[in-house]
Amino acid sequence: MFGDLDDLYQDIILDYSRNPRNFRKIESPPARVVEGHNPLCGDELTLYLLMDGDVVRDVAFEGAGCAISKASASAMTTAVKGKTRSEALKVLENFHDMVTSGNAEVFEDDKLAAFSGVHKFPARVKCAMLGWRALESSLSSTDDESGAGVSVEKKTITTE
Amino acid sequence: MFGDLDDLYQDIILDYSRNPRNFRKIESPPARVVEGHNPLCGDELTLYLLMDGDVVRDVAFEGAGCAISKASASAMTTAVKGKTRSEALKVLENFHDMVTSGNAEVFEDDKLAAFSGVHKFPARVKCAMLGWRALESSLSSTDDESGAGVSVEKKTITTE
Amino acid sequence: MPETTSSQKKNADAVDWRKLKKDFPILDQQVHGVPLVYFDNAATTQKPRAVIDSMSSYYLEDNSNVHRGVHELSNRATSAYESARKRAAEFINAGDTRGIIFTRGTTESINLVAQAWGDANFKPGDRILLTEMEHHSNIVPWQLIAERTDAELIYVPVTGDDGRLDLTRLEELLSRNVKLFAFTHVSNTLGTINPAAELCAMARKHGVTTLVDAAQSAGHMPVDVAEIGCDFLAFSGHKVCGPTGIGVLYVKGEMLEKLPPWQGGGEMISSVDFFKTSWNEPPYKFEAGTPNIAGAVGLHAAMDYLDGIGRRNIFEHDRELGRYAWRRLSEIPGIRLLGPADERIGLVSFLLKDAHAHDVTTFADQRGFALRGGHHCNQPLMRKLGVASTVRSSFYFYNDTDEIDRLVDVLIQIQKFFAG
Amino acid sequence: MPETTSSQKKNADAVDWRKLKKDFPILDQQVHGVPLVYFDNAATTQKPRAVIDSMSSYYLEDNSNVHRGVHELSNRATSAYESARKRAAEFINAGDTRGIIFTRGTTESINLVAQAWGDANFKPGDRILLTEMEHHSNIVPWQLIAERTDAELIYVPVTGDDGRLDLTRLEELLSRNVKLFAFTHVSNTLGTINPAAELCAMARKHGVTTLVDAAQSAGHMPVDVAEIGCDFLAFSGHKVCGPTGIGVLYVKGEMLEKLPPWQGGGEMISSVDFFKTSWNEPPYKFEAGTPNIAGAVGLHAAMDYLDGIGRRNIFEHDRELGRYAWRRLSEIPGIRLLGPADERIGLVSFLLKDAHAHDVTTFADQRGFALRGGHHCNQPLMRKLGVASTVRSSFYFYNDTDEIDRLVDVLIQIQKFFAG
Ligand SMILES: Cc1ncc(COP(=O)(O)O)c(C=O)c1O
Ligand SMILES: Cc1ncc(COP(=O)(O)O)c(C=O)c1O
Ligand code: FES
Ligand code: FES
Repeated sequence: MFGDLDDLYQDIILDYSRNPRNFRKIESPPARVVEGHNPLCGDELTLYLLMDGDVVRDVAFEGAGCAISKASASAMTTAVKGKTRSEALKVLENFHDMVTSGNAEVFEDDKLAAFSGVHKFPARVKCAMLGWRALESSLSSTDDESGAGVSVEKKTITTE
Repeated sequence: MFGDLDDLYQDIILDYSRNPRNFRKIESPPARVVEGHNPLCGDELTLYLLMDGDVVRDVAFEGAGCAISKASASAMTTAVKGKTRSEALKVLENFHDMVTSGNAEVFEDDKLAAFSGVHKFPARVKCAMLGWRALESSLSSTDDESGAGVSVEKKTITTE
Repeated sequence: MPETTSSQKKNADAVDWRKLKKDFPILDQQVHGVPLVYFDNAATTQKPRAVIDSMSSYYLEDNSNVHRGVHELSNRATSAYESARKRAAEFINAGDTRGIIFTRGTTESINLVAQAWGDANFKPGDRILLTEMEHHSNIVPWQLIAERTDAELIYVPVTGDDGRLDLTRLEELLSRNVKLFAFTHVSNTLGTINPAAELCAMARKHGVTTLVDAAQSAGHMPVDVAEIGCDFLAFSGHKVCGPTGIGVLYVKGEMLEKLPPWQGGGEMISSVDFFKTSWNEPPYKFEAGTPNIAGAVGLHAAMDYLDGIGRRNIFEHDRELGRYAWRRLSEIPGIRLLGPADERIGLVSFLLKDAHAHDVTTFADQRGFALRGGHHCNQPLMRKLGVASTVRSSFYFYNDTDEIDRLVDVLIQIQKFFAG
Repeated sequence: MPETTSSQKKNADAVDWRKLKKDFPILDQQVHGVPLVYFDNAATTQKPRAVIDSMSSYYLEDNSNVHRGVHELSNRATSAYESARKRAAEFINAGDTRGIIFTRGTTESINLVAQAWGDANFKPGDRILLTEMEHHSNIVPWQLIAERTDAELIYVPVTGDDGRLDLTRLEELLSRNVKLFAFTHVSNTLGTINPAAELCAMARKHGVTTLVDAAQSAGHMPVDVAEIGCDFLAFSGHKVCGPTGIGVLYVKGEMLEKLPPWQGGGEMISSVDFFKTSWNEPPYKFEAGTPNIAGAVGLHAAMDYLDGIGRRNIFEHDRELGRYAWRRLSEIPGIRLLGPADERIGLVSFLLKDAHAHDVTTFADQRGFALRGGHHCNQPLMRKLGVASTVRSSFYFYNDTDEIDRLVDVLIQIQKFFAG
């Protein structure tokens, strides 16, 4: 009914944005906290990441962004929970490839494939990547010895 | 033979430029000295002015400029010698009107009329005015009490 | 602020606005399979054919470098460039071409004042007064120079969603060791028209230098620097139907001599030595290097075009559209409209319930509407209003109420789509 | 410096130069009743139809503001602007678009480095090394920042009428607490081609930052920043067949992060508060306000056009013209030719006996020749050479030997006319 719009705003994306998943705080410490910021629109997203050694034990987010960013962050949290650091980064890489190329092959049978329509909207790729870039930044930081979470002040999400 | 060029480079102008009149120094003091500078080409002209009360007793110049500037400065020296300050300024005003408008009426039967062709060459009006502007600046300065000439360091000729 | 007299009203009614639209070839196109409706005029205006052709003709017939040449093309280029300057002086009633400096745009004009005048004039503890509704281009240059000179920024508050300056506080703010008051003539987010002449008069009373950001007013209403009484005024070519890459900084006569040079290079000098340089006269002193000659030619054509219609007529036309849009948009349940309900330019900023500004603009784009979503380079104001972004629909004389009606229909669809 | 190999030689011979001239409508006209011969290419080059049309098309079809919009036109404008940046990176082999900053031209590019980098890096007593053959645009910005920071200017001498840098002194000069060495790739008055890579290598050895003024080289020969090894390089659109109002500053990767912002405003920020701002990533950090979008589009078309011909071919063509002109002009009794007899670009500067440069250019103009007379924004050099002005005839690929023959005839006439 809406052409390209249907590709972008698939039902699952609308659902995830109206009812975001893992949309909550995780206490910090022990969680790491990263604030992602999209300079194009001014939207901000706070990501909470709780690691268990090399494994993502829990991940959640808060913030008021657009439908794409909320849905994508929701999908991200469900996709990486339980994954190791390097597995999570691999998913991120594939996700980025998909939203810039439109090729959803890797994600067949996966909810993440719903985001392949984003590639037709170059100005919205940053929206789809906001939560993921916050994750990337959080994964690359390390917990300090006391076990307290590392709080990265604010991370501007500039690369798509 | 040369169309507009003949209007610009009239015989008298060529003569005045090849054999400039009053092309010499006047000792200072008592003469006032002004350096005129045309920023468009970098040419510089030094004007020497010797007043006798309100009257131009002697006026001369030196410098390496284009044919128009040398001829015009030559003509200026012969035109204003013996004139009062205000008479000289009036000639200057008429001369400026002529080289910008082309109207040579005031100078009928006068060598200054030869410069009316300059108005067809707007980029050269500053050349024709260089010596005159130096004169204007010199006339507007005053000799100090000791009778020593006033040396205006350098005057940039910016207005046409 | 422009007054409407009945005779001028008649003029605006007499203009054939539909016919003018035909002067803009870009507007006659489909995007995503539907007709384009261009409602992003506050970001940049479209260009009439006369403007586009003027620049092509310049390059096809007269192109040369300016000022220092004596050959025919150089004479033509110089006179084209200088007559654009003369036209710009008329456009804002500057009286004198010496005070018309060509820059890249409003932003560069403001940076010139901040870095050249500001650097020479601000001392530690001096205050720079801005307003909370300034565009980033009228904030960041002052932050940079404030940091360099240890001056301090203070702000005239904005009252809230109805987006007016709180003028009750102005007198007191001006008396706090303020050196410069820089404010926008028209807000690019709220649509507010500030009483520029009144603000400048108050500043003058306190000996405060004034800069008016006319980016949003110059193409939309009569702008008269003599009437406003400001010391500096800036606007951009691309927002007045002219090309990108050209703008104007107006400097009042008495300021000109005191303004130090900013960029160094060709044209702005009188004489250069290896170790010492003397400056050319204004305005050349402030224009280093080869200027945007074709840009000035295009701007000249744009100013002719706008004044051919009459900026008062344009103002009235756009104001009607703004009021109409305000009324029609108010019908959408849960919409939040920002800025004053009247005394505004033809521009509306709003938020739909349940739909983020960027989702709205993406959706509307697919329906042919060019809207802008975001912070509109007004982040501090947005934070104050408690929003990250708004949707902005900004009109010009080639827009009409029919387009607004269609927009309202699409917005209602969008609202439903995202509310679910 | 470009080398001629026999295979490339063949390429230049294979180009149909006469046909290329037809791409420049402006050249097909009469001035003062005679055919125009445009020999003022060092001041600005003419524009091929493809460049003019690219900008018209942009305004007729795609015009919008860039970067922050999500609608169709804004996407098109953004991608046009950013693909011009990519093309500029290729044009000078910059590798990365992050180091391509769009400015108004060479002059603004140099001012950016002087005011942003220079201000942060020069300390009292530091030295800025220039050469005696620099254009005012590569002198005055350094004088201004030297005065602000109490740094000092020193100059690499020029040898004399044959116009080469005295490189025997360079090593010693570089060791005198020099922070930055800024030099022109090609002299706009002498035609000298400086060995840029060699100069940069020497500077690097002494830990000295380098800036290359490529205004006269970028459109006339292959320019490769990787090969040159400079930290900064600047050129202007209008001298490479592109429009006025656009130019490039190249910044080497490792310099980018250390370069503070210069102008403040829209686009260059990441986040703005009333009192604090964080910057966007390069190159956006250095581009405040609405850029010259159409200018970038035109520059893109110009770079495509030039590289379609091949800048090595252009270089060889122009060098042949330069050599031919030098030979023919030498026949005129009493003429004084400046600059090296070979290893030069297609440009000759000279003085006739008995005729002042401006009288020569005025006269030649009436015969259809666009020459430039004056100091060519090289006053300090002129003073050193003991002249106030020269006549300059500068060639491009659309010129030919026939035009030069006609010029020589006219110069002989002029000589006679003024000698009497
Ligand atoms: C060597 C050189 N440097 C710098 C410039 C200044 O270029 P622009 O005027 O385009 O800024 C020029 C052109 O006049 C030049 O020839
Ligand atoms: C109020 C206001 N000031 C300044 C600017 C900056 O203008 P420009 O980007 O043309 O420099 C704008 C436009 O975005 C504006 O709306
Ligand atoms: S619009 Fe802000 S993240 Fe999508
Ligand atoms: S060219 Fe210098 S004064 Fe005429």
